[in-house]
Amino acid sequence: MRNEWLYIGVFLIVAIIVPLVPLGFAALVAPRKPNPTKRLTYECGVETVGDAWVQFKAQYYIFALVFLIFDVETVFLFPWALALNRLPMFAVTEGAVFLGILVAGLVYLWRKGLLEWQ
Amino acid sequence: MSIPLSWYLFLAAALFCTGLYGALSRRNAIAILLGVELMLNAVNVNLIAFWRYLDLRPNDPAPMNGQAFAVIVFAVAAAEVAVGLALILSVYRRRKTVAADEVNLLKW
Amino acid sequence: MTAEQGLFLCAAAFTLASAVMVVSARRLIHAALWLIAVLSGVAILYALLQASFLVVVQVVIYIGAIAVLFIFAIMLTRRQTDHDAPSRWTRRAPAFLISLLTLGALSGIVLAFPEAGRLPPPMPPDLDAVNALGAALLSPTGAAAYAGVLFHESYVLPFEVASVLLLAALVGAIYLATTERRRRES
Amino acid sequence: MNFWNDPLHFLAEQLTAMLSRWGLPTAWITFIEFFLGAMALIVFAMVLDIGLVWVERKVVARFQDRLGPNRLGPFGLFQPVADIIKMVIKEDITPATADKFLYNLAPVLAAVAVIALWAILPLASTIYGADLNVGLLYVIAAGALGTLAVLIAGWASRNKFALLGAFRMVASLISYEIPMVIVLLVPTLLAGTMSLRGIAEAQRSIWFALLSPLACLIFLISAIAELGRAPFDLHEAESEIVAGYHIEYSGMKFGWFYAAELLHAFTFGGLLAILFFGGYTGFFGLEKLPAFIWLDNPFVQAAVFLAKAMVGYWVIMWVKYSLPRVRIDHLLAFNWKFLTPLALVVLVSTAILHRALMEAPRWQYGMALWLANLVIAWITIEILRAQARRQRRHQRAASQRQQTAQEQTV
Amino acid sequence: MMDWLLWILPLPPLLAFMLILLVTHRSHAWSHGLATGAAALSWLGSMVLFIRALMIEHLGQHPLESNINWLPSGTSWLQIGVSLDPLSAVTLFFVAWTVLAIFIYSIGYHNFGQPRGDHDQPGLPPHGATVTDADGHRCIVPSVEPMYARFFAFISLFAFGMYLLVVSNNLLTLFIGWEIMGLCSYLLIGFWYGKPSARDAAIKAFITTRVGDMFLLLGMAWLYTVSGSLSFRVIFSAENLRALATTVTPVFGLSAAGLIGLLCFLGTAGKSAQWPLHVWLPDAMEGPTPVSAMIHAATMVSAGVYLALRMFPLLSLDSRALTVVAFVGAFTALFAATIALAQNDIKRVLAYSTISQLGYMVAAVGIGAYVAAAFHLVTHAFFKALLFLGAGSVIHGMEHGALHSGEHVDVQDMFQMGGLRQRMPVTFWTFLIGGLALSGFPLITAGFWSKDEILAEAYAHGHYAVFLTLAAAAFLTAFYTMRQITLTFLGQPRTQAAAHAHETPRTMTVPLLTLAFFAITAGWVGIPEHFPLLGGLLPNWFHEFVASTSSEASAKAPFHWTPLLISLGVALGGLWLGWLVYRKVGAPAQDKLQIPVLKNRWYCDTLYSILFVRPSTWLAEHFVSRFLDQGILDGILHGVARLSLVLGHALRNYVDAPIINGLIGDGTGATVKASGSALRRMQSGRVQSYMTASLGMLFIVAVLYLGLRRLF
Repeated sequence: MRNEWLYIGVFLIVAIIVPLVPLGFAALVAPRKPNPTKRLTYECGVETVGDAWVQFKAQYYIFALVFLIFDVETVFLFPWALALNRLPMFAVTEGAVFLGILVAGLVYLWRKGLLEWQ
Repeated sequence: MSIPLSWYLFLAAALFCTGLYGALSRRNAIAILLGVELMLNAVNVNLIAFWRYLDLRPNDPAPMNGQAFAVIVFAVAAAEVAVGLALILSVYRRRKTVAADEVNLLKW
Repeated sequence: MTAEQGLFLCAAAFTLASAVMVVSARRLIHAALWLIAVLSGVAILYALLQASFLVVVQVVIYIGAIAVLFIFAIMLTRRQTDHDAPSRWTRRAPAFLISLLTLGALSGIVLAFPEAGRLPPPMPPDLDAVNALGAALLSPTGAAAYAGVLFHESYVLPFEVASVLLLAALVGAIYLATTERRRRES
Repeated sequence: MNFWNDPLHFLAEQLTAMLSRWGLPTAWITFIEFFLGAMALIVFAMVLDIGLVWVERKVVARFQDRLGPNRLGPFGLFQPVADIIKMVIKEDITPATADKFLYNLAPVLAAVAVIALWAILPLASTIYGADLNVGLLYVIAAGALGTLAVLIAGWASRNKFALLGAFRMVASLISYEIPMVIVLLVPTLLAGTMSLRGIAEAQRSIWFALLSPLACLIFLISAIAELGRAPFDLHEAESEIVAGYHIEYSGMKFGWFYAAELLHAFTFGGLLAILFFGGYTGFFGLEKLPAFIWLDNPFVQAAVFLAKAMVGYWVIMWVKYSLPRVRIDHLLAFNWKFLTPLALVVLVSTAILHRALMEAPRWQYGMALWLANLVIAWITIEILRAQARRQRRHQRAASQRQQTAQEQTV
Repeated sequence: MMDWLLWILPLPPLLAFMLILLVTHRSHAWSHGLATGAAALSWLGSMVLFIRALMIEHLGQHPLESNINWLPSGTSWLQIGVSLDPLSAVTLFFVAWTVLAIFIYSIGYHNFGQPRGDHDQPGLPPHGATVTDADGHRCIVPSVEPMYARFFAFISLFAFGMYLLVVSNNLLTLFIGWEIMGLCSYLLIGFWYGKPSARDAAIKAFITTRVGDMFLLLGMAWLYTVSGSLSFRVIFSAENLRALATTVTPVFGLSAAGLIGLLCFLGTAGKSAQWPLHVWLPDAMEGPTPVSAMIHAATMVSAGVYLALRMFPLLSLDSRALTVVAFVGAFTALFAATIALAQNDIKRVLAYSTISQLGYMVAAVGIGAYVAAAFHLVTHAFFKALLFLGAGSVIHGMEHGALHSGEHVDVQDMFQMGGLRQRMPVTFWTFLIGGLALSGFPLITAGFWSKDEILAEAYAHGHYAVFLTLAAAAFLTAFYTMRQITLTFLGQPRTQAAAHAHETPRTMTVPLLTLAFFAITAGWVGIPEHFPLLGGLLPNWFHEFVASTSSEASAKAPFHWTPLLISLGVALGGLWLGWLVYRKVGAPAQDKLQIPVLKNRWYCDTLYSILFVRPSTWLAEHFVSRFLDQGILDGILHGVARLSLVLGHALRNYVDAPIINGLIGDGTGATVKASGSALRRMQSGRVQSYMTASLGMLFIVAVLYLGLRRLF
C-alpha cells in the first residue's frame, strides 16, 4: 500500500509539472503588450461597476451545508458497504437506520422548502 | 519503517498549538474556527499515529480503534463547522460584524 | 536519514508552515486556502501512516466539503472578513504565551511517554483496513467472530450517534442560516 | 512473464535490473520507475486529449449537421494541433485586479484534478498506475479538487460573472456529488471492494449495469453534472454570465480548462465502463476457453476498455448536444428531490438483497437485484406521472378560472 | 413468560406517545383512545405480574430478574435489565391503578366531545364556547382543550418513564425513566405555556429537580467507580456493601455508603420535593389538574421515595446518614403542613399536604421503618390522587358554574366555593373519603393504618423527636384537611358560580369512585397483628411481603397504646377543630389565620437580606472597584456571579416562596438580581478571553499541584 501512495504522490507531481510546460512555453512565445484597458475585468464591454467580490446569497451556503453533512454520512457508509459481506443482517439494518436518519434530514429540508431555489 | 512515534506526536503538538494560537488571537470569528480546525486535525494525526504504532499488532485481526475514533472526529468536526459557521452567519446578519470581540453575547 | 524520514520531514515542514500561514494570513480567503494546504499535508502524513481510507476521507470531507464551506462563508460575510485587522497585542501576547506553554506541556508529555521512541510494527499482510473499520463500526456484538475474524471492539453506538449528531447539526445549522423571513415563509 | 501478457511489470523488471547493474540505490530506482510510469500514463492521456479535441469538434459538427474540421490533414485530423498552437501563441491577459497567484494556480489545479484520475484507472488487468484499495473514494477526492479549482478560478479573476459562474458551478457540483457518492456505494457493495481493478474483475461474469441499471443511470446523470456539461452547464451560460468562471482566462490557461473538460468527460466515460460495464473485461467468461485465451491479453483488454470509454464519452456528448440547458432551480430540485432519494432507495434495496441472497445461486441473486431495480423504476415513474397529472389538473383549473373571469368581464 | 412481560411492560405508553405525535395528533378520539388503551395494556400486565409475584415464594430473596447487553461501546457494554421484587410489585400495583384512572379522568377533564372554543388558542386553558341549543337561545359551555392530543402524548410518555423506573433493576435505566419523568413534568407543568406563571413554574420545577438529579448522578458515578456496576443486585451484594461501609470518605468522615446514600437522597429530595428542594411543587399546580394528580401526587413524587427505599440498604449502613434523612423528612412534614394552613387555593393546599406526606415517608425511611414507608407510599398514592382528582372535579364544576353565571371568580379559591355538597354529591363523598384518609381518620381509612404504623415505629424505635414532629404534623394535616372540606363543600354557596356548579361527567366520577375504594381498602392489608379487636382479622400481609425485599428492613414494632392514642387524638382533634373554625365563613370571605403568617414572612425577609444579600453586594462592589482585570479574573468572577445568582434564587425561593405562595418579584429577588448584575458588569463575555483565562488557570493549577507534589 505504501508504494501505491508513493506512486500517486509522484504521479501528482508529474501531473502538476505537465500542465506547467505548455504554460511556460506560452509565456515565452506569447506576445505581451498589456495596457490598462485590456487589463480591465471583462463585463461585456460595459464599464465595471463596484467590486467584483460582492456578497452572495445565503442559499449557496445552505447547499454547501447540506452537502457537507450528506458527504460525511455517505463516507461513513463506505466501510459499511465493504464490511457487509462479513457481518450479519443486523449490520444492514444498522446501515438502514443510519440512512433513515439521513433521509429524515432530507425530509426536513424538503418540508422547510429549503430545496427550492429562489 | 524508520520514523519513531515521537516525531508524529511532536508534529501534532506543534500543529495543535499553532491552531490554539490562532483560535485565541484572531479577531475574526471565522479565523477562530480555522484555528479550531487545525487543532482537530492535530488530534486526528495523533489518533492515527497511535493506531499505526500501538494499536496494530502483527498476527492480530486489525484493531481499528484509532481509525474509528478518527472517523468519529471527522463527523464531529463537520458538525462543529456547520453549526459554527451558521452561528457566525446569523450573528453577522443581525450585527453586521464577525469580529469576535464585538460579539460579546455571552455577557448577556 | 532514510528516504521515508526525508518524506516525513518535508510533509511536516510543509504542514507546519502552512499552519503558521493560516493563523497569520491577513486576507481570510488566503487563510482558508492555506488551511487547505495544511489539510493536504495532513493527508500526506496519513499516507505515510498507511491509513489509505483516512487519506481519501481527509481530502473528500475536509478539502472537498469543509474548506468549501469555509470559503462560502467567507464570501458571504465578505464586507467584514476581507481583511482581519491585527488584534491588539494585549490579546496576542497571552495567546502566544498560552500556546507556548501548551506546546511545552505536550512535548513534556511526549518525552515522558515510554512508547515514544517506538518504531511501527509491520502491517498485517492481508489487512483490508476499510473492511476491518467497517466491521469495527458495525459488528453488533463486540467480541464475536465473523468469517473467522475476531473483532475486539465495536463502535455501533458511536456510529449511530454520529448520524444523529450530524442530523442535529444539519437542522440546527439550517435553522441558524436561514433568515426569519424564509422561516416564516416555510 | 513476458512483454505481451504483463508489459508494465516486464519493463519495470528490465529497468530495475539495468539500473541496479549501474548501482543505483533501490529508493532511486523505485522513484525513477514511478516517474517513468506516471509520465507514460500522463503523456498517453494528453495525446488522447488532443485526439478528443478533434472528436469533439467533429461530432459537434455532425450533430449540428455541419462538416466540422476537414481542411487540415485527412478529416481535419491536424485541427487540434492548430488549436494548440493558437492557444500557445495567444496573448495571455491577466486582469489588473486579479489575485495573481491563485489566478495562475486555478487552471493547473483543474488539469491536475482530471489527470489525477488516470493514476488509478486500470486500462487492463495488468496495465494500471496504482491499484488503490480506496479507489472509488479517490475518484471523489479528485472531484473535490476540481471543485476547488473552479472556486479559486472564479474568485481569483475578480469578476462578477466569474464568481457567479463559480458559485453556480460549485453549487451544482456539490449537489450532484451526493447522489454520485451514494450510487458509487452500489458497485462497492456488489464487488465487495473499492479498488477499480477489483470492481472490474468482479464483473467478469455479469456487468453491474445489468444488476443495477438504475444505479448506472443515476451515475451517468450525476457524472454529466459533475462534468458541468450541457444540460447542466449553467456555470458558463453564455447568455447570462458570458463564460462562467473562466471568463477572464485566455490563451493556454483557458486551453487547460478546455482540455481538462474534454479529458474529464472521457475519463468519466471510462469510469462508467469500469464501474458498470466490466471495464477491460467483457467477454463474459469467453476468455476462459482455451481457444479464446488471447482475449485476456492486456492489449486486447486495453482496446476493449478504451472502446467502452469512448462509447460512454459518446453518450455524454450526445446528451450534451441534444438537450437544452436547464434552469438552476430545476437543476437543484431535480437533484435533491429526485436523484438523491432515488439513489438512497436503490442503495438500501441493493444492500438488503445483496446481503440476503449472498449464498443463493448467482442467477437468483442477479434476477432479484434486476427485478428490484425494475420495480423501483416502475414505482418512481408512477409517482412522477401522478404528480404530473396533479400539476396538469391545477393548470387546467387555473386557466378555466381565468376564462370564466374574462367571460364575466366581457 | 414473566421476563418477557416485564420487558414489554413499559412499552405500550411509549408506542402510544409516538403514534399520537406522529400519526393521530389531529383526531381527539384516536389520541385518547391510544393513550388509554396503552395505559390499560400496561395496567393489565402489571396486574398479571402482581398476582404472579404474590404466588412466588421468597420473592424477596430471589426476585425475577433478566439482563441483556444493550449497546457495545469500544470494548465495554451498557447493560440493562428488569426485575420484579415485592417493592416494585406493590409500586407497580398502585402506579397501574392511578395511571389508568387518571388517563380516563383526563378525557372528561379536557372536555372531550365539547365544541371548540370561540377564542381558544393553544397554550391557554379553554375559555368556553358559545352554542345555540335546541330551543335557539345561546349559552356558554366548556370548550375542548386546544392541545388535547398533545396532552395525551405527554402523559403517555410520562407513564412510560414511570413504568421503566419501576421495573428497572439498575440505576442506569432507573435514571433514564427518572429523567424522562422530569422532562414530562416540565412539559406538562408548562402545558398552558400561554400563562407566564405556568412557564415560570415549569422552568422552576425543571431547574430545581435538576439540582437534585445532579447529586443523584454524582452518587451513581461514585457508586459505579466503587462497585463497577449499577445493577442493584451487584450494588447491594453483601461484600460490596461491606466494602462501602468500611471505606471512609473525606466528607464529614461519612462512610462511602452513607455519602453515596445521601447524594442519592438529594435526588430524592429534588424529585419528591423535600426541604430544601421542595419549592417547585406548589408552583407545579399551574399544570392541568390530572397532571398535578398523577405527576405531583401519585407517581413521580413517589418515585423519589421509591428511590430512597431502593437505596435503603445503602443508607442503613450509616446511622448519621439515616438521621439526616429522618430529620429532613420530619421537618418537611411539619414545615409544609404549617404552610398548607394558609392556602386558599384548593390545589395548593393539596400540594403542600403532598410535600408533608412525602416528608412522612422520608422520615419513615430515616428511622428505618422501611415497610411503613412503603405502606404509606401506596396508600398515599391512592388517596392523594383521589383528592387531586376530586379537586379537579370541583374546579371543573366551578368553571361550569362560572361559565353559566358569567361572573369572574377564581375557581380554585376555596373561599369562593362552599355548599358544593348538594351540587356535586359524588365528588363530595369521594373527596370526603380521601380527606379522611389523608387526615388518618381511625380504623376505616387507609391513611390511618399507614400513618399510624409510621408513628408507632418512630415511637417504638425511640425517635421521640421525630415522633412528636410527625404527630404535630398529623394534627395540622387533619386541621387543614377539614378546613378544606368545610370551605369547599359544607355551608352555603358563597358565589353564583358555586351555586350553579355542576356534577362532572362519568369519565371523571368513575375514576374517583375507584380510587375511593382503594383509599379505604388499601389500608386493610397492613393491619398490625396486635392491634386491639381488628388485630387478627386480616393477616398483616403487606409487612410480610415487602419486608422480604430488603434484609435490612426492621422487624415489626411491638404494639404500644401511646402512639395509637396520640394519633387518634390528633386526627380527630384536628378534624373537629378545622370544622369548628371554618364552619361559619361568611360570604365576604376572610381567613383568620393569614395575618401572623404574613408578619412572619416579612420578618424572614429582612433577616434573610441581612444574612445574604448585603454581603454579596459589598463583595461585588469591592471586586468591581479593585481587581477589575478582565483578561484573567473575569472567568472566575463570572462563576461567582452565576453562583450568587443561583444561590440567591434558591435561598429566596426557600425562605419566602412558600409563605407568599410563590409570589414572584419581591424585594429580595430584586436585590439579588441587582447584586448579580453588579457582578456581571465585570465580565466581558468574550469567548477567547475566557478560553485564555481558563487555560491560564489550568496551567497555574497544574504548576501548583505539581509543585506541592514535589514538596510533600
